[in-house]
Amino acid sequence: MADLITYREAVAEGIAREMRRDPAVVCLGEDIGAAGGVFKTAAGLFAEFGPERVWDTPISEQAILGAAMGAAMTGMRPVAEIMFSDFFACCWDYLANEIPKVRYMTGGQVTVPLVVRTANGGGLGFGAQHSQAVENWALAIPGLKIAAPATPADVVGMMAAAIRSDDPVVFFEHKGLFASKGAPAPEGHVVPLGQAAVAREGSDITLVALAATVPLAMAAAEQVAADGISAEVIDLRSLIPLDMATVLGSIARTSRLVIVEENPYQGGWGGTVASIVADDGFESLDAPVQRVTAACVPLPFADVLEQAVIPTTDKVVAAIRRLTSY
Amino acid sequence: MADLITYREAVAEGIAREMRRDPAVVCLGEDIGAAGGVFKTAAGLFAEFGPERVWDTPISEQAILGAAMGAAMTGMRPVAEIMFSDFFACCWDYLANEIPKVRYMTGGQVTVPLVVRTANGGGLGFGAQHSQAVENWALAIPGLKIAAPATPADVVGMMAAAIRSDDPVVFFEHKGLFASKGAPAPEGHVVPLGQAAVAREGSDITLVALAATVPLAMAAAEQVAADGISAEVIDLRSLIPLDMATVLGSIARTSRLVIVEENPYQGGWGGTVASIVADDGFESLDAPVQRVTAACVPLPFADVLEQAVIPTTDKVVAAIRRLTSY
Amino acid sequence: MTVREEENAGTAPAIGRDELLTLYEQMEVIRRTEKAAHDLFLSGLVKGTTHLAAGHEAVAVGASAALQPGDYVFATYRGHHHAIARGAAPAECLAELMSKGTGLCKAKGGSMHLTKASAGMLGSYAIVGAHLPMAVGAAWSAKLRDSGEVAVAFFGDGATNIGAFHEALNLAAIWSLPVLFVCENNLYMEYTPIGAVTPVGRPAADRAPAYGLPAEVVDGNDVVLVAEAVARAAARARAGAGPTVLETLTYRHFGHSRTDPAKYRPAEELQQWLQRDPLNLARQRLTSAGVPEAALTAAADRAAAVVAAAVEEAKAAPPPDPEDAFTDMWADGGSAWRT
Amino acid sequence: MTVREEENAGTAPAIGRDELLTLYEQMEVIRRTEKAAHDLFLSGLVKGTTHLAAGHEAVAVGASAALQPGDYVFATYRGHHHAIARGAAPAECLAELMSKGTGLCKAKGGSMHLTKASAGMLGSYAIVGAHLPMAVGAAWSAKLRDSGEVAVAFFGDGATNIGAFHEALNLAAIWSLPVLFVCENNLYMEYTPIGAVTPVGRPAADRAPAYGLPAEVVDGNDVVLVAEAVARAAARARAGAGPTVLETLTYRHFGHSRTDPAKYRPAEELQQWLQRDPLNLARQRLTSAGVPEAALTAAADRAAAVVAAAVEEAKAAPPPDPEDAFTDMWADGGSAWRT
Ligand SMILES: Cc1ncc(C[n+]2csc(CCOP(=O)(O)OP(=O)(O)O)c2C)c(N)n1
Ligand SMILES: Cc1ncc(C[n+]2csc(CCOP(=O)(O)OP(=O)(O)O)c2C)c(N)n1
Ligand SMILES: [Mg+2]
Ligand SMILES: [Mg+2]
Repeated sequence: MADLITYREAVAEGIAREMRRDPAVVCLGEDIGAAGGVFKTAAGLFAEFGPERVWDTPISEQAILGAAMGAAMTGMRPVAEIMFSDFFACCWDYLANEIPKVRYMTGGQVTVPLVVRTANGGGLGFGAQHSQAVENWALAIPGLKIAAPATPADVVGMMAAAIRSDDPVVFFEHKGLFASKGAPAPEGHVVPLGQAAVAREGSDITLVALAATVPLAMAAAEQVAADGISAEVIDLRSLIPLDMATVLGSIARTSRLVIVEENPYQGGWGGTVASIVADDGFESLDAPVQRVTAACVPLPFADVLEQAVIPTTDKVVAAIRRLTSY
Repeated sequence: MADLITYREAVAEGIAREMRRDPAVVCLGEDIGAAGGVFKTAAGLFAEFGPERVWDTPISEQAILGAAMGAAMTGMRPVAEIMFSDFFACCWDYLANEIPKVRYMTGGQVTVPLVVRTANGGGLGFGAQHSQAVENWALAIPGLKIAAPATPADVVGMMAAAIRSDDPVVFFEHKGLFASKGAPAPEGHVVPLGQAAVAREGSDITLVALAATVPLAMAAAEQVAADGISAEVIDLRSLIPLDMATVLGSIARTSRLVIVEENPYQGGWGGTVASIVADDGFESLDAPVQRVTAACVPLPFADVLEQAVIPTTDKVVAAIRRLTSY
Repeated sequence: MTVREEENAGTAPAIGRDELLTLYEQMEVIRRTEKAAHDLFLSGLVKGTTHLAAGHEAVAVGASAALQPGDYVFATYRGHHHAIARGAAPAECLAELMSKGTGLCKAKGGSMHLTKASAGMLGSYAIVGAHLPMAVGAAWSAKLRDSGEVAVAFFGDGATNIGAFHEALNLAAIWSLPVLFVCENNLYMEYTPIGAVTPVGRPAADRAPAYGLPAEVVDGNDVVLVAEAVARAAARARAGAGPTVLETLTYRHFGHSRTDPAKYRPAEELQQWLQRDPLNLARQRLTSAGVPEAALTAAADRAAAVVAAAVEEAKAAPPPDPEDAFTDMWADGGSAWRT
Repeated sequence: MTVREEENAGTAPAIGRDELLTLYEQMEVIRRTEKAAHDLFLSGLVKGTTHLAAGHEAVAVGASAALQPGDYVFATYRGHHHAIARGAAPAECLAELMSKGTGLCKAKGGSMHLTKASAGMLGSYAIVGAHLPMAVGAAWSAKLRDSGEVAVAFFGDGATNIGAFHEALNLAAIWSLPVLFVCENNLYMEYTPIGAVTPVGRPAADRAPAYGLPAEVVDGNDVVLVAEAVARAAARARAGAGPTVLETLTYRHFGHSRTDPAKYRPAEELQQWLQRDPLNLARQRLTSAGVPEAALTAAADRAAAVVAAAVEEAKAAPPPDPEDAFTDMWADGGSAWRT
C-alpha cells in the first residue's frame, strides 16, 4: 500500500478518477477552477481537465444547482460544489423541490444523474453560519441519496458510486476530517451507497456514527475498552439508502445503542435510526436508546462554547457507561 | 357560544385581534392585500388596517423574510406570509441561517419578534411542489419556535402567542383544515406555545398527532373504540417547544405509542418524539413504537396515488391493532 | 439521461401561408383544450388546480414553430400550451389533469407539471422562477456537447422579481450560453398588477442590460411576430452569440387559477385584450393572405374534433394503479430507502 | 426589540479639517486593528477565520461620518471596519476574535459576525447577500415608524450575483424605502476576478437601472468623497426619495481570508492600489489643507496606542464560561426546547 493520503486529497482524487473514465462528468462551483476550491478539494482538476470541464461560477448557488440539474437532464453528469453546506439554505429549492422530485413527478421521463458536493460540519471555529452538519436536512427530502464518508478510501469509493449514480446524490465532505489521513483507495475502488461499515467490532453496545462522529465514537470505544466494555462502532457512510440491516444485526447481539450525531437532537438523523430500532429492533433492546447530539442552539464561535454544545468523546463515554450499567 | 367558524376565518381573526392590540404588528406577503391572500386567510385585514399595515409584495420570498427580519430587529412585529410552505425552500436561508441565529450569534444583542405564516400540507391535489408538510424542516433548526394548530380556536390562541412571542415563530396553517369548522375563540384567548392538548382521553394506547393528523388520529380512535380499544389522542400543537411531559405522562399509563405524521418517515418529526420515548420513556413501553407517516416519495398528484403514500385512518387503525395485540 | 439525437440546423424559415394555417390550428387545439380543462374542473373531473393559458397560445405556438425538435423547453405551472405546442397530445394532457394512468406524467404530476421529454418539453415547474437556471443548464449542456441545441425558458412577468431569475440571466450571460428567456408578460402576478410590484415598465426586457444581454419586446398575441423573434434569438444562440431576453406582451383569458373570476381586472382592459385575441389575429393574417374562410373553419373544426375526442379518450382512460405510487422513484426502478 | 430613540436630523455637514483629522485617526485605528488581527491569527490566538478590511477603511469611516447615530448598518463577514467605524471599541472586537467572554458577541459570533446593536451596527452576516433584504426591512420599519432613520447595507462586488441582491433592490425600489446599497467593489470575489463572473463593468451601479434606482460610482479610497456621496444618498432617503446604489471602488490589502497570500492578483495592480491607500489619500488631503505633519503623526500615534492597549486588554480578558453556550438562545433567557 502506498503512502497515506488526506481526506482532502481523496476528494479531488475521487472526482479525477471519474472524470478520466467518463467525459460526461463536469464540475462547477465557486473558485473551483485555477484556485482549486477554498478547501483545495478540487486541486489539480483544472490543470488536468481544463476550463471545458471545470467551471468557475459566480456567487449564485441557485444557478449552480439549477444549471447542474438542467445539464444532468440533458446528457451530462455534473458535479456541483456548494462551498459550505450551510449555503444549501441559499439553493434549498433545488435540493428540496426540483432535483429530487422531477423524475417522479414526470412519471419517470427524466433522470438527474448529478452530485452536489459540500463541505459540512463544525470544529474549525467558523461560527454559526459556516459550521453546521446538515445531513439531516437532506434526509428529510425524498429523492436524494446521501453520502457522508469518514475515511479517504471511502471518499474515493463513494465518490465513484455517487458520480455513477443515475439518482442525485448529496455528498457531504466533512471539514473536520479534511486534514485526516488514511490508506489510499485501490484502483477502481467503488463503495456502493447504502452499505454501512463496521469500523470496530464489539459485543456489549453498538455505537452508530457518521462522518466526523466516527472517530469520536472510535475514541470513546477505545476509552471504555480499558474498563472491559466492548463497543461496536458502525459507520453508516450513507443515510439514503440507510443500512438498517447492519444496525439491527448489531443490536441483536449487543442489545444496546448509542447514536452519535453532529446535528442537534431535534430533527437529527438519529431520530430516524432510533425510531426504526424502537420499532423493528424493540425486542433486541435491553436499555434505553441514547442519542449524543449537538444542543439545540446555533453553533457558537469559541472552542470552549462549541465543546459545550457538540458531541464529544466524554459525552459518548458517559452515554456508554449509562447504558452498559443499565 | 357563537356560531362555528372555519379554520380559514380563524387565521384572519387571530391576526386581526393582535393588529388591534399592537400597532407594531404589520403584515406582508404576496397577494395578501386587497385580494386577502390566495387562501383568503388574510381576508378583511386590508379593509380594516389599510396599506400601511398590510403590504403586498413581489414574488420575492427571500426579500419578504429578510425584510421581516430587519423590521423585527428595529421595533416592529411583522407577520410574513409565505404562500405555500414548499416555498420555504426559496427563502430557507432566512429560516435556517439568519432569523433563528442572529440573537444567539450576537450574544443576545437583538431579538427577532416575527411570525412566518404558511399554508402547509397536502390533501388538495396540488402536486409535489405545493403539498408538502414541512414542519420537520423547521424542527431541524435551533432558534425557531413552531406552531401547527389543528382547530380554529387554537389557530386564534396560538396566533396570539406567536405574535406576542419575542422569538421567531413559524406558524403552519394546514391547507386540508382550512374549510374545517370549530368553536370560535373567546375574547383574549391565548394558547401558549409548548402545551400539547389531550384531544381524546384513553388508556390502552397513545396516539401523538399534529395539525391534520389530529382528525385522522381521532377517526382511528373512534374506529377502534368499537372493539373496546381505548386510544388517547394527543395534539402536540407545537413542535418547539415540544411538550414531551404530556406524551411521556400518557405513555406511562398506556405503555403503547403510535405517532401519526404527514411528513415522510426519514427525517420526520416523529423520529424526535420516538427517540425521546425510546430513551426517557423506555421503561413505560410494552410494545414497539410505530410511526405512521408518508412514504419516501414526492407527493403524487392523483388522489388514488396520494392515498397510497400518505397516512390514512386505515393505516393508523392497523398500527393501533398491531400494537394493542402485541 | 435524456439525450436526443436529432439534428438542429439553421433557423426557422419565414412563416408561409400553409404553415400559418397549421399554427392557427394548433392554437385552436390549445384554446379548446384549455376550455375543456376549465369545464372539466368545474364539473369536478379535474382535481387540484389549473392555470389555464387561453390567450397565451401565440407565444407557445410561435416559439415552437421557430425551434428544432432537439431544443429544450422549460415552462411554468401555466404550461399546457407549451406542452401541446411541443407535441403533447391533448388526450394525454387532459388524462393527466383527470388523474388518469395514461396521463403525460402517469397522474403523478398534474396540471402544473406537464412534461413530454421525448419532444424536448422538459417540464413544467410550479415554483416561480426555478426553471430558469435549469434552462441555463440545458444550454450549458448543449454547449458542452456542441450539439447546436438551444434551451428556452418561458416564465411570467411576476417571475422577474425572484432571485433565480437574476442568477440565471447572469450565469447565462457570462457563459454565453444558447438560451432564450421568454417572458409572457400578461400584466398580472396572480391578482396583483405587475406594475405594483416592479419598478420598471418591462420587467424582463428592461432588466436585460443588467446582464449585458440583448432584449426584444414582442407582441405576444401575434404568432408570426413571436415566431420571427424567437427565430432570430435562436439563430443568435446557435451562432454562439449567447442568450436573448424576449418579453412577449399577452393576456390570460381566464383568471389566475381554478375558479378565480379575475374581478381585479378592469372591464375595458379585458375587452381590449379580447379584441386582440391571438386566434383572431391569426385569422386576420390568414384572411389577408387570401386563405378562404372555409379553410379557417375547417381548421377550427378539426381542432374541435381533436379536443372532443381527447376529452372522451381521457374520460375513458383508467385511473392509475395505487402501486404505481412507488414506481419512478429511483432510476433503478425501486423506491426503498432503507434495508 | 432593538428600538433606539435618537433624533435623526438633516444630512452630514461638509467635512471640515478637524473632522477629517478625526476620520483619519479612525482609519488608522481600523488599519492597526486589522494588522493586529492578522498577527494574532498567525500566532494562533485568533481561531477560525478572518476577512480583513485593511484597504477598505475609507468606505466605512466615510459612510459613518455621513450617518446619524440612529441609522442602521448591516455588513458582511468582512465587517471589522464597519463595527469600529460605528463605534465598537477595538478591544471588544479583538476580544471577540480571540474567543473572549468580553467580546462584542460574547465569543458566540466571531470575526464574521461583529455586531454592536446599541451603536446601530446591526450585524455582520456571513452568507453572501443575505443582509441586503434585512437592511430593506430596517428601512421599511423606519418608514413605518416615520423615524427619519436610514438603513445601509454594505456588500462586496461578488454579492451582486446572488438572488437576494435582486430581490432586495426590487423591494426597496417599489416601496421607496430609505436604504442605501453600498457596494465595496474590491475587484475580487474570493480568488476570482469579478469581471470573470459578471457581465457588466460596474456590478452594482450598472444594475441600478433594472430597479429604476439612481446610482453613483465613488472612489472608495477617498474618505471625503465617500462621506459626501453617502450624505447625498442619505439625504435623498430621508427626504422620502427612496434608495440609492453606491458603488465604491476599493481594494483589500490582505488576501481574501486567513492566510490567503492573494497570488492571483497581478503585482502591478496591487502596487497601484497600495499607492492609493486610503490612509495616504487622507493624509494628502490633510497636508494640503495645512494640517501639520506633527498632527498627523500624533493622530497615528494615538491610534497605535489605542490598538496596542486593545490587544493587551483582549489578551488579558477571560474566556467565556462554558455555561454561556446556553444563554442568549430564547428571548426569555432560557434554552430549553422540550419539557
Ligand atoms: C416561489 C413562488 N412564490 C409564489 C408562488 C405562487 N404563485 C404561483 S403563480 C404566481 C404568480 C406568477 O405570476 P407570473 O410570473 O406573472 O405568471 P402568470 O401566472 O401570470 O403566468 C404566484 C405568486 C409560487 N408558485 N412560487
Ligand atoms: C451564499 C454564499 N456563497 C458563498 C460564500 C463564500 N464566500 C465568502 S466571501 C465570498 C466572496 C465574496 O466576494 P465579494 O462579495 O466581492 O466580497 P469581498 O470578500 O471581496 O469583500 C464567497 C464566495 C458565502 N459566504 N455565501
Ligand atoms: Mg403574469
Ligand atoms: Mg470583492
